[in-house]
Amino acid sequence: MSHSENSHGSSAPPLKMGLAIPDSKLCMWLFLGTEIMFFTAFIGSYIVLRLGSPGWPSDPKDTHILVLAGGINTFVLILSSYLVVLSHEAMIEKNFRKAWNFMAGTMVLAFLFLGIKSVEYYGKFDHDIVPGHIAENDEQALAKLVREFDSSRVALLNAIVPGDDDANKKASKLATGPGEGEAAFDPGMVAAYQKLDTSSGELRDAVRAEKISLHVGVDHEINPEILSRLEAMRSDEQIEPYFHAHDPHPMVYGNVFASTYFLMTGFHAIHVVVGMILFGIVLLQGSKLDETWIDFIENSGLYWHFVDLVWIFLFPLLYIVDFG
Amino acid sequence: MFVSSPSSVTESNDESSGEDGADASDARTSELADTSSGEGESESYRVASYDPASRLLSVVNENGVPAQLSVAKGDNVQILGPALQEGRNLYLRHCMHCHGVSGDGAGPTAQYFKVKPRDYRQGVVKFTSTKANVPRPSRDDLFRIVKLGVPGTYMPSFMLLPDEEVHAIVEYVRWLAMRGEMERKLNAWLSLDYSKEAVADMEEPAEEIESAFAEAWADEASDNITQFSEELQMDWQEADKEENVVVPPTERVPPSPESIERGRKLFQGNKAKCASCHGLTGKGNGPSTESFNDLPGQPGVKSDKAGLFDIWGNIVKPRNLTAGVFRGGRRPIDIYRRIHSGIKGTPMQAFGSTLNKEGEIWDVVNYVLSIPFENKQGGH
Amino acid sequence: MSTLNPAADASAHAHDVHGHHEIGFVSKYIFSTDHKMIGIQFLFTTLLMLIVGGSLALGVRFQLAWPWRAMPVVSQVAELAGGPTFVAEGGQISPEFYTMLFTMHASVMIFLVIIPILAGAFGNFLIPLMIGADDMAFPVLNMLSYWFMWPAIVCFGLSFTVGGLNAAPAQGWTSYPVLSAIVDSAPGAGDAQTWWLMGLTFVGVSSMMGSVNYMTTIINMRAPGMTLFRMPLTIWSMFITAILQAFALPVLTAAGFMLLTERTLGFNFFVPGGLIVNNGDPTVGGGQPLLWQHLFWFYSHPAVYIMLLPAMGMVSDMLACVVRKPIFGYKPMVYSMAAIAGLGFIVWGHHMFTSGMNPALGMTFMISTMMIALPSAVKVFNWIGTIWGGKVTFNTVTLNCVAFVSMFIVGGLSGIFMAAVPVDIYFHDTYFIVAHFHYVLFGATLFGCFGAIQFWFPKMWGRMMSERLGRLHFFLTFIGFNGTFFPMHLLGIAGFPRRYADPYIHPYMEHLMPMNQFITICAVIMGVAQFLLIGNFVLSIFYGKKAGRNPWNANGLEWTAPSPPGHGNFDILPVVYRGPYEYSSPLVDGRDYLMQTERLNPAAEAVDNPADDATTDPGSDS
Amino acid sequence: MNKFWPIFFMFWPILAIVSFVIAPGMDWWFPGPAMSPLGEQIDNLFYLILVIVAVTFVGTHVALGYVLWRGVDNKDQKAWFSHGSHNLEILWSIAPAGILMFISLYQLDVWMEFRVKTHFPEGTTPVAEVTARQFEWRIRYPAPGKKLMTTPQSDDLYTVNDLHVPFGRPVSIRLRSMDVQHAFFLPELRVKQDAVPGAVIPVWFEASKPGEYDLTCAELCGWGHYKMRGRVFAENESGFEQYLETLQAEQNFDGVTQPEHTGAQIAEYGIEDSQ
Repeated sequence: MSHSENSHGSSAPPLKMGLAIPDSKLCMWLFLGTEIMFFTAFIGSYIVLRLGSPGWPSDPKDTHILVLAGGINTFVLILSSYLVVLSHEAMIEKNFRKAWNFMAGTMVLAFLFLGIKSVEYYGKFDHDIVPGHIAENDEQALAKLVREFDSSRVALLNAIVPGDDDANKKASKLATGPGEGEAAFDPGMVAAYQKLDTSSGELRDAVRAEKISLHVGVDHEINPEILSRLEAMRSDEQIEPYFHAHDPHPMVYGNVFASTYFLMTGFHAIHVVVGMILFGIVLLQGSKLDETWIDFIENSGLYWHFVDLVWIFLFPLLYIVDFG
Repeated sequence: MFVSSPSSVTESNDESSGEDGADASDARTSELADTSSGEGESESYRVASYDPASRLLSVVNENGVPAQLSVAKGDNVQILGPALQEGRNLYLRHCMHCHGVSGDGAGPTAQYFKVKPRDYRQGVVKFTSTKANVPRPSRDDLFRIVKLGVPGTYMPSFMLLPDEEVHAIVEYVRWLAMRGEMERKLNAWLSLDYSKEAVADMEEPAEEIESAFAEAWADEASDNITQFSEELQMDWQEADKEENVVVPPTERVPPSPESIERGRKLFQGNKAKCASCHGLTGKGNGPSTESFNDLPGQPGVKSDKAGLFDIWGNIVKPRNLTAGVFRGGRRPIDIYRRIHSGIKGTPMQAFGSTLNKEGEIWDVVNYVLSIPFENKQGGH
Repeated sequence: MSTLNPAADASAHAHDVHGHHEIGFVSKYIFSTDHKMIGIQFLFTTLLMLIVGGSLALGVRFQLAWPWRAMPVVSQVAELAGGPTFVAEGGQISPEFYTMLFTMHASVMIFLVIIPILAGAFGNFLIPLMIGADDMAFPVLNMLSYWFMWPAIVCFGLSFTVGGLNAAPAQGWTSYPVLSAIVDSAPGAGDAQTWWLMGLTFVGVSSMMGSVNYMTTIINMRAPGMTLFRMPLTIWSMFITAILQAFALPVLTAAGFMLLTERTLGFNFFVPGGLIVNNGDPTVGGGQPLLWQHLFWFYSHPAVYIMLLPAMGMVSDMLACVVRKPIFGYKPMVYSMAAIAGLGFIVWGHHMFTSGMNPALGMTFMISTMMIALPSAVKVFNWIGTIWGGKVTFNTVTLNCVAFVSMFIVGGLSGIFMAAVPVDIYFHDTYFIVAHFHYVLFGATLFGCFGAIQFWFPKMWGRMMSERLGRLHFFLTFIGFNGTFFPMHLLGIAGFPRRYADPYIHPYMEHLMPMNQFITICAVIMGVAQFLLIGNFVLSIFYGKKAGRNPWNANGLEWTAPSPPGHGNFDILPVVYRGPYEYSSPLVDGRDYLMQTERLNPAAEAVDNPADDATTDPGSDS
Repeated sequence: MNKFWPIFFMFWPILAIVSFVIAPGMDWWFPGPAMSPLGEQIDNLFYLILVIVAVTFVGTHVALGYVLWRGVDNKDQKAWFSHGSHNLEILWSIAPAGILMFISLYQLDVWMEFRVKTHFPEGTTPVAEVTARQFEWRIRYPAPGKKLMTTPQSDDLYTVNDLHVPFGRPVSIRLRSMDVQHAFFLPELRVKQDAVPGAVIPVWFEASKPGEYDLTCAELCGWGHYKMRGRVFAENESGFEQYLETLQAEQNFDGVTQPEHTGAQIAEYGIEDSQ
C-alpha cells in the first residue's frame, strides 16, 4: 500500500496508468459499492416482505416505533457527516488540532446516535417486540401469557426455595416445609407464591378450556379480566420483582416486522460502530496527527457518509412510509 | 393360519445380535411350511431343503424326521422362506434406513426424527384392529400401515408398491418382531443366572461358570426355545384370528348434532376422561400432559419428567384432534377401534369396557370427527 | 520501482531476487504477501479440494449406479476403523447421507474449487504479471483473502462432523428454505447447516477482499502504455469477474445473514406460518420462501459467469498463442464479456421458472436469458475465427483449449432448452440441468484451467510440465468427461430428476440403471485420470524440463519476467507499446511473435498514446 | 499423427449426434409421447429447439474441425495475420440474436397458457387439493357431486399418493405444501410446478388418454425426496365418479355395514373399469 501511495504523494513521474486518485480511495469507493449492494439486499427484502404481507403492523402503539427518535437520529448523523468534512478540510489546511476537535465532535454525535438507538431498542425489548417472541393471533398471545405467568411462578419459587432441584421438586418441598438445618421460607413470599400459583393455574385452566377470550366488546378491547389479573400481580410488592409478563398484544406479521427492523437497524448500527473504531484510531493519535493521516480521514469520512446515506434510506422506510 | 417360526434365532442369542444387521442377511430365515386343509387343524413342518430351480421341497416334521406332506389338490400351502427373503430385500431398500436392520427403530436416518420409527422388537404396534387383550398386530394391520403410511409422522405411504411386495415386507417385519421378542425372552431367561452382575458376584472360576452355563444351555435351551416359540406362535396367530378383530356391535350412529353433543359430554365428562389428556376442546393439551404419570407397564413408578410416555420410552403427545390428522386412519371404524381397544404401547387405554352402553363409542367417534370443523367455524 | 532508469531498477531487482534468504520460511511460503505465492497457495488448496469434491461425487455416482449396495473401499475402511459411519448400515449409503454427499460435492466444487482456482489462483498469479505491476495494490489484503478461505474450509469440514460423522448440510447447495431454515426439517439442517452458512460467509468475505483488490490493481497499477484495450483478455475477464463478485456477492452474504439469524435467533424472513415440519409445532410468522430464491440466484447466477469468464479470458490468451495468430475480434470479445456480465445481473429468474413466481416475470427473464446466449455465441465464433488460418500444433494446451471451446458449445446450446420457459417446465430439476452445468463448469472451465496450469506452469516454477502425461491426462479426462455427462442429457430427457437417492423405485426410470452404471464407470475413469494431473504437477516441479523466460514465444508481459519471477516480478519496469496478440506480425522477420514491450519504431509507438484509452494517460497524473 | 486430434475432436460430436438419433429407439427418450395437449406443444417446442440447436452444433463443430484440420496443414512460415472482421462480427451477432428472439417470443403463448390464470383453457374444473408433505402426496377430494372448497369440509374425501382425474378435459388441482418446498411433476404430461409453503398454486393439466401416469417430486424436500412416488390415474367420467363413491364408502366404513376395503383395493379399483 505504501508503495503505491508514495508514487502519488511525491513528485516522481507517474509510472502507472489509471485514475488520478490514490489506490486506497479507489478501493474505498469500490468497497462502498459492495456495501451498497449489501444494504440493497436488505432493503429489497424488506419491501418484498412488506408488500407481500396482507397485513403489516404500522400502528406506533403496537410497534413502539419512535418517529421522533428516528428523526433526531437522522439529524445527528447528518451533522456528524458534516463534521467529518470539516475535519478533513482542517487536515488539508494542516490545522491538525482543529481536525482532531471536529473528529471528536463526530465521535460524540456517533455516541449520541447509538444512545438514542438503544433507547429505541430498549422500548422494544421492554415490550417484548423481539423476533420470534411476538404472538400473531389471540391464541398465541394467550398461550404466551400463560407461559409468562408460569415462568414468573417458577422464578418466585426459585427465590423462595434455594437449590438446584427442578421446579416440581421445589413445589413439593414448599408444601412440606424446609428440611432440617435449612432456613425457614419467608412466609410473606410463600403467601405471594400461593397467590401467583393460583392465579397462574386459573389462567392456564381458563385458557385451556377456552373460557377466556383475549378481546371483548365491539372495539376489541383487551379483556379487563386479563388486565386486572396482570395488574394484581404487578401491584403486589412481593410478586412484582419476579413477575415478568407483557400485556398481550397480538400483532399480525409482527415477527417479520421485528425481524426486518432489527436486521436493518442492527447492521446499520454495526456499521456505525466500525466507523467509530476508525475515528477512534484517528483520535488516539492525539497530537501526533499529521498529514500522513489525510487519506485515512478522507476514506473513513467517505465510509461515514455512506453510513449516513444508508440511514437516510432506512429512516423513511422503517419509520414513516405507509405502503397503504 | 401360517406362521414363520423364529427358532433359528437361537444361533444369535448374544446381546449384540440386536444391532448386528449382517446376521439377518444369511439365509437363516426360518422356513416353515404350513398346510391347512380346509377348516381342519393345520400341521407344521420344517423345510429341510429347497431347490428353487426345480422347485422341489423336502420337509421334516417337528421331530426332525423326514416327512411326507399330505396335501390334497386345492389345499392352501404357504412357504414363507422365499417370501421372507424377498421381504428382506425390500425391507433393506425401503425400510431399513429408518427402522434399522434389526427392526430396532434406530436406523441411520432415524436419529433426526422427532417421532421415532417403530421398534418392532417388543412385538407391539400402535394401530391395530385387534382387541385390547390381543397384544400383536394382524397381518392386515401391518399391511394397512405400510400401504397408507402414518399421517403426521415420517412414515410415508407405500400405496403404490405392489400388494405382493407389501405382503413380503409384512412377513419380514413380523419375522423381525418375532426375532426381537425371542431375543428378549432368551435374554430374560439367561440373565436370571448369567447376567453380567450375576456373573460378577459369583465366586467360582470363570471356567466353571462357563461349563455350568454350557450345561444349563444343553439341558434347558431346547425346551425353552420350544416353549418360547410356541408362545410367540400363539401370540401372533391370535392376532390374525378373525374373532379377535374389533367389530362394533351396531352400525355407526348417524352423526347428528345430538349424537355429537352426547359425544362431547362423554369426551369432556368423567366417565371416559378423554379431556384429561386430549384437553377440553381436543387440542391435545389436557392436564396430564404436564403432570407426572406412571411409566407405562410399571404401575406406581412415576416418571421424573412431566408428560405421557409410551413403552418405548418416548414422550407422546395426545393427538391434537383439531388438526384433522388421524395417524391410525380417519375412517369411523379406525377411530372406533382406537377408542375401543386403545393405542397399544401408549397411555391411550381401551375404553371398550368403560363406554359399554349402546352407541356410546359411536357418539365419541362422531364428536371426534366433528372437532376439526367445529373449531373452524367458531374460531377467529 | 519508482524510477524510469532501467539500470537502477535492474540493480534494485537483482538485489530483490537474491534477497529471498532475508525472508523467513513462514513469511515466504505461508503468510506470504507476494501475489505469486498466494496464487500458488490457492492453486494447491483448490487442487486438494478438487480431490475432496471429486470423491464426494463418486459417492453420489456409486449410489445412482448400484443403489443400496455396500460402498466398495469406503465401507471396508470404515469397518476397519470401527467408525460409526456405514457400519450400522452394512456399508450402504443411507438416503440422508446421499443428500449430504451431493450438497457437499456442489459446495466444495463451487466455493472451494472453481471460484478460487480461477479468481484466486490464476487471478492472483497473473494479474500483476500481465499488467506489469510489481504486486497487487494491497498485498496484505490479498494474503487475508487467501487465509479467509481456510475458515471457510474449516467450517465446511466442521459441518460434516458436528452432528456425528455423517451429518453434513443436506439441503442442496442452493439451500432453499424452508428446508434450510427450520432446524428439524431434515437431517443436516441443524448445526451442520449453520456451519455451512458461516463457511459461505467466509468465502464471501474472502472473495470480496480479492475482488476489490483486483479491481483497484487493474484500474490503477497498469504499466506505462498498458491502456485498457491493450490488456490481455485474461485481465479483462478477471476485471469483469471482480465486478460481478463485488456487486453480486454482498447480496448472497446478506441473504446468508438473514438465514443465519432466522435459524439461530428466531428472526423470520423465509418461513411462512402454519407449517408442520417433522411433526413439530406449527410455525409462526409470515416469511416468504421465494425471497431466498431471488436473493440466492441474484448472486448465484452471476456466479456462474464468475466461474466461467476467467476461463474464457485465459483460453483466449492461450489459443492465440498456440495457433500463432492474433485473437479474432479483440474488442467484440471484450464487449461480449461485458455484456455477459451486465445481462448476468438480470437473468437470475430463469432458475425459478417453475417456482410459482409471477408469470410475467417468467417472460421477461426468458427474453433476457435468451439474449445472454448472444455474447456467448459471439465468443465461440471468435475463437473459431482465431484458429482459422492459424498454425495448429496439438500440445496439451491446444487440446485443452479446443476442448474448452467444444464443451462450451455443448453447454451453451443445451442452455437454450432451459431458457425456453415451456420446455424448462419439463427439464427443470432433471438431469438435463446437471448435464448442462457440468458441461459449462467442468467441460469448459476445468479444461480451461487444465490448459492454464500447463501454460503458466513454467512461469510458476521455471520448469515445463510433461507433455506426454499432459496429453494422456487430457485424453482420459475428455473421454471420461463426455462418457459421464453426455448421457445425462438423455437421462434428463427421460425425466430423471436430480437429487434422487433411489430413482428406480419409480417404474418409469427403472430401465435407466444400466446407463447410470455406464456413467459411473466413466466417472471413475475421469476421477482416476486426475491423479495424472496431480502427479504431473508435482513431479514437474522437481524434474520438469527447464524453461526460459518465454517458453511459448508468447507476447504478454509476464513472459518478460524471469521464470519464476522474483519478488517484485520484473527486472526492468515494462513499458507497453502494443496489444498482447501481435502473433505472426509482418512487422518482424524471422519470428512469429512480437512482445508487448518491444519498441520497434519510436516515432510511431509513443508510450502514452491516449487514442484508444478512456482513462487518464500516464502523463497527466501529476 | 497430428491429424489424429482434429479427427478426435470431430469423432465425438458425431458420437453425440448418433446417440441422439438412436436414443428414442433405445428407450432413452421421453417417458412416452406427451399425454396432454399442452405437453404436445411443449414437445413441439423442444423439437423445434432441438433442430435449431443440432444445426448450430453441427455447424460450429464442422467449422471447428475444419479450421483445426487446416491449421495442422498450415505450412506457411507465419499464420494469417488478421485481427478480425467487422462484417463477420455483425453477421454473427445479428443472426443468433434473431433466432434467439424468435425462439423466446414463439414460446410465450404456451407459457401464458400454462401459468397465467386468465389464459387457462375454458372449463378447467378444480378436482382436488394436493398437499405435498415429507414424503407423500396427501389428496383431498370434494364429496361426489360437490365442488372443491378452499377449506376442508366434513364430507371431504382423503387419500394419499393416488390422484384420480377424469381424462379428456382440463382439470386443475390446488397445490399446497404442508412443510417444505416440493414440486408436482408429471413426466408423461410434461407438467411441473413447485409447491411453495404458504401458497396455494392452481395447476391445470389435461390427460388426453386414460391410464396411469407417474407423479414424482422434483424439488429437493429432504432425505426422502426420492420416496415421493405417486400416480395420476386418468379415467372416464363415470369411472371417476364411481371412484369417488367408492372412496366415500371406504371412508365412511364403520366395520359393520359395508364390506371393508383395504387401501390396496382402493388403489387398484377402477383399472378394469376405465380400460
